[in-house]
Amino acid sequence: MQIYVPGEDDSEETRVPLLPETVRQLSGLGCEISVEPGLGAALGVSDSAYMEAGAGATRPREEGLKSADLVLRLNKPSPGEVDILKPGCLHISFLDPFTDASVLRLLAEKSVDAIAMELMPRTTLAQKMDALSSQANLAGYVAVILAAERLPRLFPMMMTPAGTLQPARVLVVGAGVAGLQAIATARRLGARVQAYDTRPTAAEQVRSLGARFVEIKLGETGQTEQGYAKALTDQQIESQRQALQKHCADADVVITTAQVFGKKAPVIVTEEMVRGMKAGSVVVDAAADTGGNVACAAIGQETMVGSVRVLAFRNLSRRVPVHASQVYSNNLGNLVEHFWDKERKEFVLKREDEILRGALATQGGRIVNPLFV
Amino acid sequence: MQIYVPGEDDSEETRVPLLPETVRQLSGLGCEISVEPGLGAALGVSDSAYMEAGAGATRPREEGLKSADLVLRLNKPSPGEVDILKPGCLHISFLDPFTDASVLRLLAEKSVDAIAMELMPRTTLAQKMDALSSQANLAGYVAVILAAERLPRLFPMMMTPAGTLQPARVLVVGAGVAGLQAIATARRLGARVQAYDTRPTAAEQVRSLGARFVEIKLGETGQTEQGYAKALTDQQIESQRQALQKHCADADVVITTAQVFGKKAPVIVTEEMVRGMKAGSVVVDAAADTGGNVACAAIGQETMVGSVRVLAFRNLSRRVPVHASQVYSNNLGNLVEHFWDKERKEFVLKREDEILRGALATQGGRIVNPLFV
Amino acid sequence: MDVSLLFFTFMLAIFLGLELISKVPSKLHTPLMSGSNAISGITIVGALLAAGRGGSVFLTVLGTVAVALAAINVVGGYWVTDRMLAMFRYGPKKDEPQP
Amino acid sequence: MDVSLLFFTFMLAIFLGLELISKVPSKLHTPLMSGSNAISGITIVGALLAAGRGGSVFLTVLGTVAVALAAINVVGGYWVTDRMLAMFRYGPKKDEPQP
Amino acid sequence: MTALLFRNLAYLGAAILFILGLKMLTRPETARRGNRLSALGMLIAIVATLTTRGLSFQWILAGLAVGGIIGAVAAQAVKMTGMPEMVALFNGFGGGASLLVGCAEYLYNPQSPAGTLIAVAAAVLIGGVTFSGSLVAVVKLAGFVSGKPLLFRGQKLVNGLLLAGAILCGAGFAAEAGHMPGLLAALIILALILGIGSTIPIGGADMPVVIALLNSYSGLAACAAGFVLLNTVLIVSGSLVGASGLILTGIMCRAMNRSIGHVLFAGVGVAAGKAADQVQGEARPISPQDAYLLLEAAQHVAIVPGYGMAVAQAQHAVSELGELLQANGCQVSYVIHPVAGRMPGHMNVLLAEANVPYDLLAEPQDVNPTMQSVDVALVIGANDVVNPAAREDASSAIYGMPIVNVDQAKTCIVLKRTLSAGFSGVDNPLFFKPNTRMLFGDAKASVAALVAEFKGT
Amino acid sequence: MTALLFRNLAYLGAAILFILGLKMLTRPETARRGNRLSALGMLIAIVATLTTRGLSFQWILAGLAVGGIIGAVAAQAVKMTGMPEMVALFNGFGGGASLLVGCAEYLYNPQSPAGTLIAVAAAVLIGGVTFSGSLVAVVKLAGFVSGKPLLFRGQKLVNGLLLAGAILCGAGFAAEAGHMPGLLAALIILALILGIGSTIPIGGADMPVVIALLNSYSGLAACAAGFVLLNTVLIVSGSLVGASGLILTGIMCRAMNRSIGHVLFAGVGVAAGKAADQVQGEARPISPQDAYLLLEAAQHVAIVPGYGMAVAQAQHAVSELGELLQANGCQVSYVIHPVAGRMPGHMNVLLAEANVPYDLLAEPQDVNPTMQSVDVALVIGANDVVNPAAREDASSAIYGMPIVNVDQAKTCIVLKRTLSAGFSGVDNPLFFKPNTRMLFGDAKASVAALVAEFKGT
Ligand SMILES: NC(=O)c1ccc[n+]([C@@H]2O[C@H](COP(=O)([O-])OP(=O)(O)OC[C@H]3O[C@@H](n4cnc5c(N)ncnc54)[C@H](OP(=O)(O)O)[C@@H]3O)[C@@H](O)[C@H]2O)c1
Ligand SMILES: NC(=O)c1ccc[n+]([C@@H]2O[C@H](COP(=O)([O-])OP(=O)(O)OC[C@H]3O[C@@H](n4cnc5c(N)ncnc54)[C@H](OP(=O)(O)O)[C@@H]3O)[C@@H](O)[C@H]2O)c1
Ligand SMILES: NC(=O)c1ccc[n+]([C@@H]2O[C@H](COP(=O)([O-])OP(=O)(O)OC[C@H]3O[C@@H](n4cnc5c(N)ncnc54)[C@H](O)[C@@H]3O)[C@@H](O)[C@H]2O)c1
Ligand SMILES: NC(=O)c1ccc[n+]([C@@H]2O[C@H](COP(=O)([O-])OP(=O)(O)OC[C@H]3O[C@@H](n4cnc5c(N)ncnc54)[C@H](O)[C@@H]3O)[C@@H](O)[C@H]2O)c1
Repeated sequence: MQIYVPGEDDSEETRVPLLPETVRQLSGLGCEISVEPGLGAALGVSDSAYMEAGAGATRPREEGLKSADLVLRLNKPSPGEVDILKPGCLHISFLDPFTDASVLRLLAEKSVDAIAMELMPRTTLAQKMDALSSQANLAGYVAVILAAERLPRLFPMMMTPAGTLQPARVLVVGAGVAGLQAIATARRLGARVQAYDTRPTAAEQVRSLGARFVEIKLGETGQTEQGYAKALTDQQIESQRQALQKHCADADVVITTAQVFGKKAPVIVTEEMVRGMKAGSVVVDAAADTGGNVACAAIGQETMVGSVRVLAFRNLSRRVPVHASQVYSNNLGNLVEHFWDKERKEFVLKREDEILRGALATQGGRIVNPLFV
Repeated sequence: MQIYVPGEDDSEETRVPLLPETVRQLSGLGCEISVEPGLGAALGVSDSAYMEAGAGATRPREEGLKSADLVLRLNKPSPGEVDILKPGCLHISFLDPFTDASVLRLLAEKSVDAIAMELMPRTTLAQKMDALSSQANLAGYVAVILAAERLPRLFPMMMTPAGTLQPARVLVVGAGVAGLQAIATARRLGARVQAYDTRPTAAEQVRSLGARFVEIKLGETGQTEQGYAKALTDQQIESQRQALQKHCADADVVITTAQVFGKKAPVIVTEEMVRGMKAGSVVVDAAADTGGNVACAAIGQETMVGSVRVLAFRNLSRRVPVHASQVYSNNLGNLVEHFWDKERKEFVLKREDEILRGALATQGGRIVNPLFV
Repeated sequence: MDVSLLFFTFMLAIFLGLELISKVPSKLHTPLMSGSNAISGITIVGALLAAGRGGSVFLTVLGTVAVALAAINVVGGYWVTDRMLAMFRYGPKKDEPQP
Repeated sequence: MDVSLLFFTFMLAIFLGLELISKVPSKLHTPLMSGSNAISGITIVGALLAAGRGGSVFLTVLGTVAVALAAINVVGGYWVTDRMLAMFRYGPKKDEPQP
Repeated sequence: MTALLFRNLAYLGAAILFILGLKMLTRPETARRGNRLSALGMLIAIVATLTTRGLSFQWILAGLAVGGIIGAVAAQAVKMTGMPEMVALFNGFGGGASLLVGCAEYLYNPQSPAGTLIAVAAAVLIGGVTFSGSLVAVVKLAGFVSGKPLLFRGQKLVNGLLLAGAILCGAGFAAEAGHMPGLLAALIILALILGIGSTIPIGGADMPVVIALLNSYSGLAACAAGFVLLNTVLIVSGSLVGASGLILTGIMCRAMNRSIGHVLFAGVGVAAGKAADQVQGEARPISPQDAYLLLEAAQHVAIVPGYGMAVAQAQHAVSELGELLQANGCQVSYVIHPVAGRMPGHMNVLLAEANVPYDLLAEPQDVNPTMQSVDVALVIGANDVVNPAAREDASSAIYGMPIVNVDQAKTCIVLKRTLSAGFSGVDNPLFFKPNTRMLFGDAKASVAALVAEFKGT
Repeated sequence: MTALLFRNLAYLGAAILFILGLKMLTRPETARRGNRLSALGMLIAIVATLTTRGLSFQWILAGLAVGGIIGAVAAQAVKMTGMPEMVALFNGFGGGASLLVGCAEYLYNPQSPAGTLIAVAAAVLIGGVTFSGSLVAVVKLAGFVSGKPLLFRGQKLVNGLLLAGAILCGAGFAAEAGHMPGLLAALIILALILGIGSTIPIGGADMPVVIALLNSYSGLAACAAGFVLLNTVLIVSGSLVGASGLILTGIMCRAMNRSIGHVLFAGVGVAAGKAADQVQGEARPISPQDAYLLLEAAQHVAIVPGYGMAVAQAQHAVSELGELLQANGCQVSYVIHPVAGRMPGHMNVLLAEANVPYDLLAEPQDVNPTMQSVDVALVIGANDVVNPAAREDASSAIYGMPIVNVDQAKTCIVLKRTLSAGFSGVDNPLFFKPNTRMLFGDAKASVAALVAEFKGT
């Protein structure tokens, strides 16, 4: 089976989809791998490192895509790239289908079987290939570090000869994977951390990291079978905002990570709430990729709203590209290995498989994922 | 006694010398305090806050300086400002006498009694007024946060479904006040921390924070009575560099804080050592204020040396101005209170006092500090 | 034989007494003292014999006084201990262990 | 009187035995077993009387065998225990507490 | 024969109940049941005794009735605050009863063997001391006379002579085969005086310890009476109480930070302060066991960490100790002196790492005003920041620095390895204050030992 | 008279030395001295006995010499690996001696009262069981016969009948006032058979426990001999050994994760595995005390934390337990499963906070291959990540996920509150495996209890 790994065109993309270590893992399975020249350049990984690890050759993008049976990449392909793919080949990457489902149609038309990394189910078994989780985890850490660097005060408490420095108060909204890591990181730095989430099980998880959980009575909330949050009603969103208002005003740092699977992120922090914060406070909107939780945030940018600094960078994990690449590369490697048939030396798409049922977007010329049919 | 607090001209200065809280403390002692209008603007502290706290009036700089019996400020005065001071008044601020001792001469000529904050002795009793320590402490924290924000990987170790992320390795050179705080902060974030210092007592202090101490045999090193390090011989510096070379190469982050009281900071990290580090590593030279420990650092700037990022910002504590102002303000307040005669309601300059013997630069028209006579 | 046996018994009881008590929470100091004080009222056994055995009136009176004193010690001691202990709130009742 | 006193002694010794040992590090399990086994060789006292008291030759032989068996138990038991214990490295010698 | 057998079995049962009862009295959950078991044992013993052939009951019943009623009424009526006196009083009566039993036995059968006579003398001596000593304790505790120790020169000598005299009388009495009852009378008088003489010099504050000790004595008196009557249950129960009472006395002594020698041979109740001021220059070490007893009984503990805690990396152990103290119902605060450690916020980093909640942290100025109400100040590897020279000694290099006034707490326990000075090089008079105890050793090991004591309960 | 008194005092001294010796044997620092003290006590008792008037020495000395030399030579010659057999052998001889003493006393004085005869019967019965049982143990341990349990149907019944028969013989013997020596002979035979019958079904692995129990028996046999001779030192020492031996047996049992009932009444040495496979569906709880004993004896412990540790915030306690285990000479590793907890690196944050060094952390693939050599796998609030269904049950929702194979460790202790499933909702067969024990309760409380056990030593 010919595997090809193309690079990325986006100059802001610092991550590398596949690292030599995973090449070694996969060629151990019997894959023939070729990569685009300069694939690892952003991280200082040379082409020869890939060769040493077992890659067969470097190939320019066009040539590689045309001949590959299996394409592993990071972000979704351009329409032109889809066009040159070999029909019947398998394509694994983020596809961003909720923002723009057209790529699915193109892939289906081309009879390409495509796995969308963002559709990976949230089961225990699938966790090793769950790239959304592994990136969100890093994003949670990055969000706190960004805030710490910009806050005009310290995170930890210090009782010094020149007076007691009060610890920073951090409010984390949304305690999923990213939110929990943000809580953990802020706690490590010594901040007083509060967190809030709509899912009932989140409270225990927040406390398991030693932080306070903010209780807000909203009535029925709940979570899907996958563990994702359900979207709130407008009225619930409203009462949630009201309740969070005073917690925001107390906070030096607000980090929002609230997302709803397949939907635009809910707007939880209003401009009024931001303006009600102390001068110099920092708000990090870590849900910027799906539209952001902060009303006045400029997606992708750092802005001042009054005297409050609001960060809404996309793809926070790009700021720690070494580890972000490592985990994505491992996710891909684990995915291929999981479905690899050692006898036939090929990737087997079992339709009845629970994981594939979730993650497979197109197969045999049709869009098969029930969310997009 | 008339106290006057002028602001700063330097646009990079984010700190405020005196906060309303200290005004309250001092006016409780019976001082009459006036401040320059807009003194607290950088931190969003209004003039009226000073008035409420007990300041008598706001006065423009010239008027204020002319009439004050006691001037409290942050950085050294310009020659023009010295010129208009009232002869016989007391002036307390950083004076930076080691870089440029001419200001002492001017002050002496003007018969101004001046206390230089950087000359404050390192005794237990003086610690509450020791601004060098209180700023260095913040600088140590900031150095780590700056590095964390720029490092393309995480600080903590994480064993995740997508592989184990190795913790960052941090090397701290110079384990004084700033170095110790850097160690503590990096440890909090979960890094593997090593530290090195020439003073023999530093080893225990490093270990008391749970970090590893790097032992380098240099022969006689030692420290002054004040607890400051002695300068090394050229040969010692050379063997130190050699020994540190491999520790640097292993490190993801190097933070240098080595200073020698009254001298230019020693150059410990050579360009060769920097270039020997891994791509993406970060070096923070926290001794930039006294010349820097890193040979290839551009003082005041962030530069790339090969693929290594080198930061050599001055006055790191300015990046956390809220707390930096709080501690400096408290240092000033404690200093005035310590020498305040409650009966006579004035600041009494006892020459035989141990603290003043160290900190007093000029008195009665002469430079009195033995280091500058 | 008899007496040496008594000494054996004495020795064993002393050792047992020394082993029996090792760590006592401070709130139990007084009750324990009071409770064991009540036990030392066992001298009532001797007093009963002295009072009931006959002999001169003086002896009987002596014995009777001894009985009365010892009875005060025994009855009062147990009672007062019980009152003290009644005041404590216990922890979880359920895992009240058997001795 | 005699016999009831013996029962008293018995009871006290049993209680004392139960209290005496509470927590034993696992490496001492075997030595402790062996050492207390040697103590149970105290039956040699009875054996000595049986062997030395006279009576029929059979009785004396019986007694002598009993002495021999018990002596093996006693001598061997203490000796072997001592050998086991000699192998241990102790911690800090200095604070070797008195019993 | 069967009656005797039955009686002896009953005594055996009673003794077993006493043993179980005492054991159970040491645990809060079982204490009440234990006390009742032991009372049941007593009932069995009394009933068994009454089956003795040839007893006439009228006097016995009279005595039982009078004593029982008085005991019950007194026990029911006494206020909780009056408990200690009441216990002391009961105890005195027990001792008195043993004394009388000894006398009665001798008078009933003056031709007893020497062994019995020795036992009689012992019962009388110990019983007498218990009786009069307990009464003195009652009077002191009830406030009929001042609780202050009554001291006079040569007191110890006088007590020594009294004791020697009493022993001589007893020995003579036994040696003369009981032919000189006068010696017995003299013994009684000497015993009573000795009981008074050895109790009056002890201050009111130490009375609980004294009562515990007298309780142990009354056990021994009962045991002696047992040897007089050759009665096993008396011997067993008496010596049980005697031995366990001694242990209890030791435990209580240490929980009150007294040494038993001091309690008995000096007017320690108030003299501790005075005596100790003179021994300035001599630090008093304390064992972890004793320190535990102090902490266990404390209502309010202030923990003052310093650089030594950091060196020892004891923060986790300290945090655990704090939690255990809180679980024990004690109020705990961590007093962080601003210059503690070797960098600003040094203690904060460590305590945060050990998950000590921010709310428990206090600054010296918050705690100093109420330091007198702190039962134990636990100084963990701090030195300069608790050096009272900064307050008291104008010539000191650190004079004028605000410190944590741990010397004003009721007791101060200092954990460090030696008596050497801290960073500033200034010697610390705290270590020699009368209310200071030094817990020498590495701070982590010492705190771990305290934790172990707490958990071993 | 004075000789008697002297002898009795000597016996008293010997008993005291035995008590002190036993006490000291329980602490490593004092054990050797304790053993020697107790040997001194034995010497005193023997010498005192030899002062009995009218003893003729030639036979005694012959017996002493033969026995002493054999004992000494055997003790000196035995290899360390052969110690357990040797102890069992010595123990058997002690039991045999008691049996002989009982017989001899009866034969010497056949007209003894019933009580004495009962004692004779007891000495013979217990001594005989000890003797033959110990010999079986020796033979099994030395490998002369297979260490495997010899099992046959109705074994328990046979042993029960043997015991009943022996008791009947003994009772008859005493009831007939010793007129039927044949009953005594029968008793001896039955006792010997019973000793064999009750030991052969026990597997070699359980032999140490059996020896400890037989040791307790031989104490009781000596005690019975004491009642025969009305000799106090025998009674006291014998019952001391009997009682403390029982406690020791219990301790050893629990340290080997056996119940005493199982040891005695089933061929547990091997049958544990078999028996338990059948009881699938029944989890076996364990107390912190017993869990402590397992950990205390372990050479290698793997700690597997999960989300429950985080919920309980037990990380500091866990870290402390790890340190205590290491201090006890045990190798400790923390096995972090990548999906443990609720976020990537969840366990890392907590363990870093608790200062667990990074070097001690291991990934499952590092530890799994050598899991068989792990004595105890301590699963702290983990569930899905140790679920063997992922390996064994192809129909499970987590089939195929690599797990930490704690079920392959020698013993696995799981700390959680209930038997309920983890995040994935998949039931966990681990809880029902024969080598798994459930330590129910909040993880923090459970670990704290283990720590307390360790520190309470
Ligand atoms: N906070 C800051 O920024 C800073 C910076 C530099 C200097 N300082 C100075 O440092 C001092 C701080 O006061 P402090 O009370 O915290 O410390 P300290 O006065 O230096 O005393 C620390 C004590 O801890 C004991 N110790 C050391 N290791 C120990 C161990 N393993 N176990 C138990 N005890 C141990 C030492 O006594 P033994 O040797 O007898 O055990 C020592 O006396 C002040 O003088 C302050 O001015 C502070
Ligand atoms: N790592 C991640 O990023 C991540 C994210 C989301 C989900 N997950 C999933 O979470 C699971 C993690 O596995 P796991 O083994 O760590 O946890 P788990 O399977 O969820 O089991 C945790 C166990 O801890 C016990 N527990 C809870 N509170 C406790 C307390 N206070 N004291 C003692 N025990 C307590 C619970 O049993 P009792 O109720 O009986 O006490 C529960 O069975 C996996 O299924 C994984 O897929 C992981
Ligand atoms: N089984 C596994 O192995 C596995 C792996 C990863 C995640 N998960 C689970 O998946 C779930 C989702 O995790 P995620 O981080 O990917 O979620 P996400 O990124 O979709 O959302 C982040 C968080 O925002 C919260 N949120 C949504 N709307 C909100 C609102 N209005 N206000 C406040 N908070 C709001 C959600 O509850 C969620 O916790 C979690 O339960 C997580 O534990 C499971
Ligand atoms: N008494 C007090 O209360 C008090 C207060 C503050 C500081 N101090 C003490 O003062 C001393 C100096 O502290 P500081 O932070 O102000 O020092 P600093 O800023 O002058 O120097 C920083 C560190 O660099 C180290 N250094 C110098 N040359 C070096 C070299 N060639 N290689 C490696 N390291 C080198 C020094 O030893 C020092 O630790 C410390 O001992 C500190 O504990 C005491």
